[in-house]
Amino acid sequence: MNDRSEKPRLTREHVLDLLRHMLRVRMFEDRCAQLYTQEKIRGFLHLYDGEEAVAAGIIPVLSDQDRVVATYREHGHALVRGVGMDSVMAEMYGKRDGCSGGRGGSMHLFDAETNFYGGNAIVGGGLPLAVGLALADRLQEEGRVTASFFGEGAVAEGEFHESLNLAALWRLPVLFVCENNRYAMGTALEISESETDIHAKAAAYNISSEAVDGMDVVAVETAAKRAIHTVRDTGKPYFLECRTYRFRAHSMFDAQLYRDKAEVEEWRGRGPIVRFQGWLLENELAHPEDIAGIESEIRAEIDRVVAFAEASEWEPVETLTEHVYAMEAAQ
Amino acid sequence: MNDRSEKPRLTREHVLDLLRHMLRVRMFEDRCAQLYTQEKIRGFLHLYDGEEAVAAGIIPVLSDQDRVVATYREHGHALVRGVGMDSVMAEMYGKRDGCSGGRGGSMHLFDAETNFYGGNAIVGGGLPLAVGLALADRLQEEGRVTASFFGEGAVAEGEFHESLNLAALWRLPVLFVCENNRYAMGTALEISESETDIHAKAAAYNISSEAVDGMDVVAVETAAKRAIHTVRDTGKPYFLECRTYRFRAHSMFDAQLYRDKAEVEEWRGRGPIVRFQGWLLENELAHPEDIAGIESEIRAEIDRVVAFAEASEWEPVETLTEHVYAMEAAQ
Amino acid sequence: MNSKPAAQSAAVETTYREAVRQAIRDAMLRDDRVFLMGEDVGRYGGCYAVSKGLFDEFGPKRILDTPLSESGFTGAGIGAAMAGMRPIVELMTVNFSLLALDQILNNAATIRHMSGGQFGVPLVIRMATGAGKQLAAQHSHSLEGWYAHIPGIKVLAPATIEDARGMLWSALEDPDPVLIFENVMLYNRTGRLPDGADAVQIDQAAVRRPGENISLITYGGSLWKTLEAAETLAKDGIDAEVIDLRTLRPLDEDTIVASVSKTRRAIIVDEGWRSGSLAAEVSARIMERAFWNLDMPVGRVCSAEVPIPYARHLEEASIPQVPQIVAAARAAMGV
Amino acid sequence: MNSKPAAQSAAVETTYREAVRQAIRDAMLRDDRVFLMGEDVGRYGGCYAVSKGLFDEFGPKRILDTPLSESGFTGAGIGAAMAGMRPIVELMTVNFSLLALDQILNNAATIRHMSGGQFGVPLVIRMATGAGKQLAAQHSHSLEGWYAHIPGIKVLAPATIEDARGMLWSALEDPDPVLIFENVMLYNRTGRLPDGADAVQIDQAAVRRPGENISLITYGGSLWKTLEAAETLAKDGIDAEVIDLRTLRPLDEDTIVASVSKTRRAIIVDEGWRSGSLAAEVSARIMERAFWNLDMPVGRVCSAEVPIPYARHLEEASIPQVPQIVAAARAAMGV
Ligand SMILES: Cc1ncc(C[n+]2csc(CCOP(=O)(O)OP(=O)(O)O)c2C)c(N)n1
Ligand SMILES: Cc1ncc(C[n+]2csc(CCOP(=O)(O)OP(=O)(O)O)c2C)c(N)n1
Ligand SMILES: [Mg+2]
Ligand SMILES: [Mg+2]
Repeated sequence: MNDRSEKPRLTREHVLDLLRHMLRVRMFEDRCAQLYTQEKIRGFLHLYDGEEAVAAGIIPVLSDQDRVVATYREHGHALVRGVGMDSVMAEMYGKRDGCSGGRGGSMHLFDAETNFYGGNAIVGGGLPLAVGLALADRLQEEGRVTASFFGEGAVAEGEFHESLNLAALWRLPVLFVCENNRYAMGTALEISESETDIHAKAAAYNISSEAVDGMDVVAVETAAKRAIHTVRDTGKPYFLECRTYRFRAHSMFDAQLYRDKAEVEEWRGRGPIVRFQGWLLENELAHPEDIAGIESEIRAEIDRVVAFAEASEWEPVETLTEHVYAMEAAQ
Repeated sequence: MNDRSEKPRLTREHVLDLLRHMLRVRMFEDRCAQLYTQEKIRGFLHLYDGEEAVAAGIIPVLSDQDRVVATYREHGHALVRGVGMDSVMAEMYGKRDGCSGGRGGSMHLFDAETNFYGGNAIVGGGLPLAVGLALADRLQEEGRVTASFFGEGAVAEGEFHESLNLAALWRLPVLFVCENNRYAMGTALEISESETDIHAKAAAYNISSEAVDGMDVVAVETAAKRAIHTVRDTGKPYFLECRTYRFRAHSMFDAQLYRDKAEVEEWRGRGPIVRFQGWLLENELAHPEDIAGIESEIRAEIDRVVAFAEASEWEPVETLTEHVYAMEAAQ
Repeated sequence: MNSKPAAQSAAVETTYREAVRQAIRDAMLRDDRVFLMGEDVGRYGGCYAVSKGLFDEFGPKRILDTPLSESGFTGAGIGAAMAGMRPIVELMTVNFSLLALDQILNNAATIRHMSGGQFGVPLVIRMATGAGKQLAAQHSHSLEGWYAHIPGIKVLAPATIEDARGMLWSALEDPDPVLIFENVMLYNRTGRLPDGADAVQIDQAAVRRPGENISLITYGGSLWKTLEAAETLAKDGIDAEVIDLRTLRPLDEDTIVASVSKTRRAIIVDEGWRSGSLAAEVSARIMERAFWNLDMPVGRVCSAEVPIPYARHLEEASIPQVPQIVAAARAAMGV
Repeated sequence: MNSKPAAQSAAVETTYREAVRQAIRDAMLRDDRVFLMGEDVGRYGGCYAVSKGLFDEFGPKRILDTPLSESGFTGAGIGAAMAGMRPIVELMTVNFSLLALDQILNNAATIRHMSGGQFGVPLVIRMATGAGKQLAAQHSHSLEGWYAHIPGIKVLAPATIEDARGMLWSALEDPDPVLIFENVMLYNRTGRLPDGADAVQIDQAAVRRPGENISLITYGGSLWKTLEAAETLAKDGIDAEVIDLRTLRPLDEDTIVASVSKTRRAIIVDEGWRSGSLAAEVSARIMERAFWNLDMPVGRVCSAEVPIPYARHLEEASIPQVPQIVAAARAAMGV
């Protein structure tokens, strides 16, 4: 079912799919930000604003059997992967119909059906898991690929190092995707890495790697195809660095003292949606009405899922200690 | 006081010093192995047999003010650094005159006077300490160098990765010395690293590096001079990989199922002492009497320190909880 | 120690967060061996905004933004302390501190002993702890009780603004590693701090509310809930004594035993999970030293044994709250 | 549970080490989802020689020698368990397990809850614990009590050869992470194992010696010292009941309470450091459930609060020994 060709298939249908993925994430999160100020959503909320091309370019290239491990900044990944927007929104509300039953929240979206392994909020903590998922696949001789997403800040963690070595040493089918948005909270890349060319570090583990413009969804998709095919064909890991930028604050508590407004504006100009949309219009791959149509579909979907989340019930407080141990073993 | 020239100073005096260092370590440890079978020394005992050229080639190039951080395989480092052989032996006995008061044992030799910061038995655990010592030196604008010794097995630990990045990022005067003896306990390098060219990994941190024949004390010394001068001049870290081999078991509990006797014998033939000694004799830089003289001096020293350790007292059991907190704060 | 409310005259209204900041600032000014290091402590201003402004004042040499390398920079703090500095290492939360626990236990707590007393580690590690902000199961735990198990370190839990202001300097003067746990729900707490507030002792618990009928023993974020519970109990004619442990290691057993011996009843309130909690240790100590004075078994109000969930109502139900404390105290009074 | 000595007839003399090996081997034969991973478990044969021979029998796909990456391979074990395997992760000692604690607490113990029950982690982690081999302050601690604090995992401490043989399979059948602590001093212990010995229950404590006068509650390496102490006490006419906790989380409170309610006195013997020990939890539970049945305060015999020193006499003095147990029991009997 996978398209094994690495050339961009720029049919009208396909480009509109890419655009739809990105817009869906963007518009969903814009609404989340509003809901946050209304205190419907609480805790930490990390938006993907500016980085949508990464998830949209990579995740659809995976097959259904493949696995995804993400971070606390994972709404985009979940939506593109096919986790229902209703259950994601209900999760943000902390409701029982949420994809993690309201126990996870924004940082811990999980979905067994789509092989979405979370939502990990320990920086670097998802990488060993990804290695383990791929190890199981190798041992069980399953042809699956595990895609592990993480920020460039995670590169400094020991778990990054251990995981890359294990994956390469044991020839495990892991696609490591570094979402290099240049900041880890308020810490710029130069302040966290002595060698700022992240993808080059893969050489220390004998892992093939490449860096791609993470603001260009077509470029990301092309690289993702190459990467995923390589992983599937060789069974070995691959490292893909996507150079991107986060337009908004790290989370909703961030005064952004660490960067200039001008820098943000400059990057916004190169935004993955604005740029792709402009290019589509220019090349007449899409018409303004197409885009307006997609947007209004998404708006309707978002209204629906907000209503769904509002209507969903709270998990009864009596269930507090459920899911600590498996039911079967519960006393 | 440091000799800043990088050319080997192969005066007779100097080469005999190098030989003396190596022989002193070798003969001391041979005696320790005997004492272990006599149950005078207990716990784990990790011998440096085969690797003496590394400590002997590097440590004398450091100045008195410089700092040394070592592992559980650190008798050689302690002796070459100038920790009294008597207090090292007493420590192995667990006596109060031991360099750690009998509380540390073979794996935890410490000596404030010679800036010898242990004896760390968590693989990789000494590297962050070394970074911190060097950080203090940078902040206090002291021109000291911290030499951090560790095995190639430690390279797989997250702490290795974090430490190298921190040292390079903050431009800290650390000399990282990887004693690559090809095995971590029974795990051969190929089984623990996806990229087995260890020194090349330093590039991932923007650290200058080099690999040297760790069985050749003159080569090690030459490289050490270059490395230490670089660290002192630039204030930046340097990575030196010494390729060496451990002739004996990992510790006294190791049946060595993981390697061939022939492999060990082959390496023994290239042993740092036998080779250097042969070369000295051949080139008439030393005469058999010189060597015999050194050996008998060392033998006498060892006999003395064994007697010292035997005579030393046990720390009274009432002092058990001393040195948990500083005296001043003790209740 | 009996702590009276600060004299109202020469006092300024401030927050707990501000008190911690002033404590850091003051320490930096007093002793140039002191520096602060941690993730986002500088340019960002601290993940809980504790160090805001300090980077501008002291610059990058004394306010060190670190990469995400908890083990590495905590170990670096240990090394720097051994070489004469007085580092303050900030770990964002106690959940992340697990990544540094090897360094804390196997090095910081151990090196003095292993070296026969030759090397000490005068290091301070601060971190946030506790639930209440809906941060879910990887950001909300209270593991200070674990740290209180480790010989070689001291563990502090400032609950008041005075202690937030005053404990840091005492910790920095200590020749051994001191860990300071700041409950996340306290940062916004306001109160009056006496002008010229300075270091406070870190050896003794404090009686925050004297009482005759029952001892409520707690620390950190639970102190305020416990004081509130005591007021509720007072309306029922139950006069509770509230003890703030302040220092979790070493425990001030004498203050605990004196209180319980007087009131003959005790409840311990602790945001840690119940099994293996610090509350268990306090209960065991009372068992050992005040058993004959007890009229009722000592009770515990702790967190439910569940990774803290996100949803507000579940999170609230998972940690100690005023009604539970009141109910436990009433039960112990037999009412 | 009352455990009688194994029938002597169809029994083989074996060691604790061999029993663990047979348990692993048997599990590998029964279920091909089971594999063993850890440092030097393969070619070296295991740092305590537990897995000797298994590499030759099962090959490198099922006996995985890992690099020195405790966090990485423990996390990999978690991931593999989530994807359908049944990994046995070996960590050489509990001191090194701190490097993997983030993965154990923040992932293994938490994922089921955070995911609303969608994903489970059927993982077994084995590690050595305890002092007695003069391995000093970075290899000798007993931190199983810490692990017993974590909701979401189970913690076992096999003290007998039967349990060493039988607990592993039960642990592997459990849908949640199970940690097994093997005291280093037990590996060479010999005893008779009934032929065809198989899985044992992991829910209940065992009365290893029934008695009337005092309950001695312990687990792991201390069991044998405690049984020895009980024999000494018997000579004085003190009939001690010895309880082996076996499972440290969840605690089998009922067995403890039943015993203490009968004997009215208890001493807990635990090789962990005293403050914050598992012994404290047991004492607190007795306080809560059996206070009115106690004739004497519950006592504890734990390790001294000191990083374990190298010298033999100091090491011996730092952990529980028979004379201390005897003395504590005598004191509790008022003799
Ligand atoms: C181990 C750990 N340390 C610190 C944090 C706090 N924290 C959460 S996100 C973050 C920044 C991570 O940056 P990066 O990896 O670049 O990802 P990004 O947020 O930019 O997507 C930090 C420091 C954490 N969650 N886990
Ligand atoms: C964190 C940790 N894991 C495991 C061990 C057990 N161990 C002690 S030495 C050793 C091998 C280390 O190999 P290497 O770093 O190459 O040093 P070498 O012994 O060869 O000098 C191991 C696995 C340990 N001490 N610390
Ligand atoms: Mg980033
Ligand atoms: Mg080695």
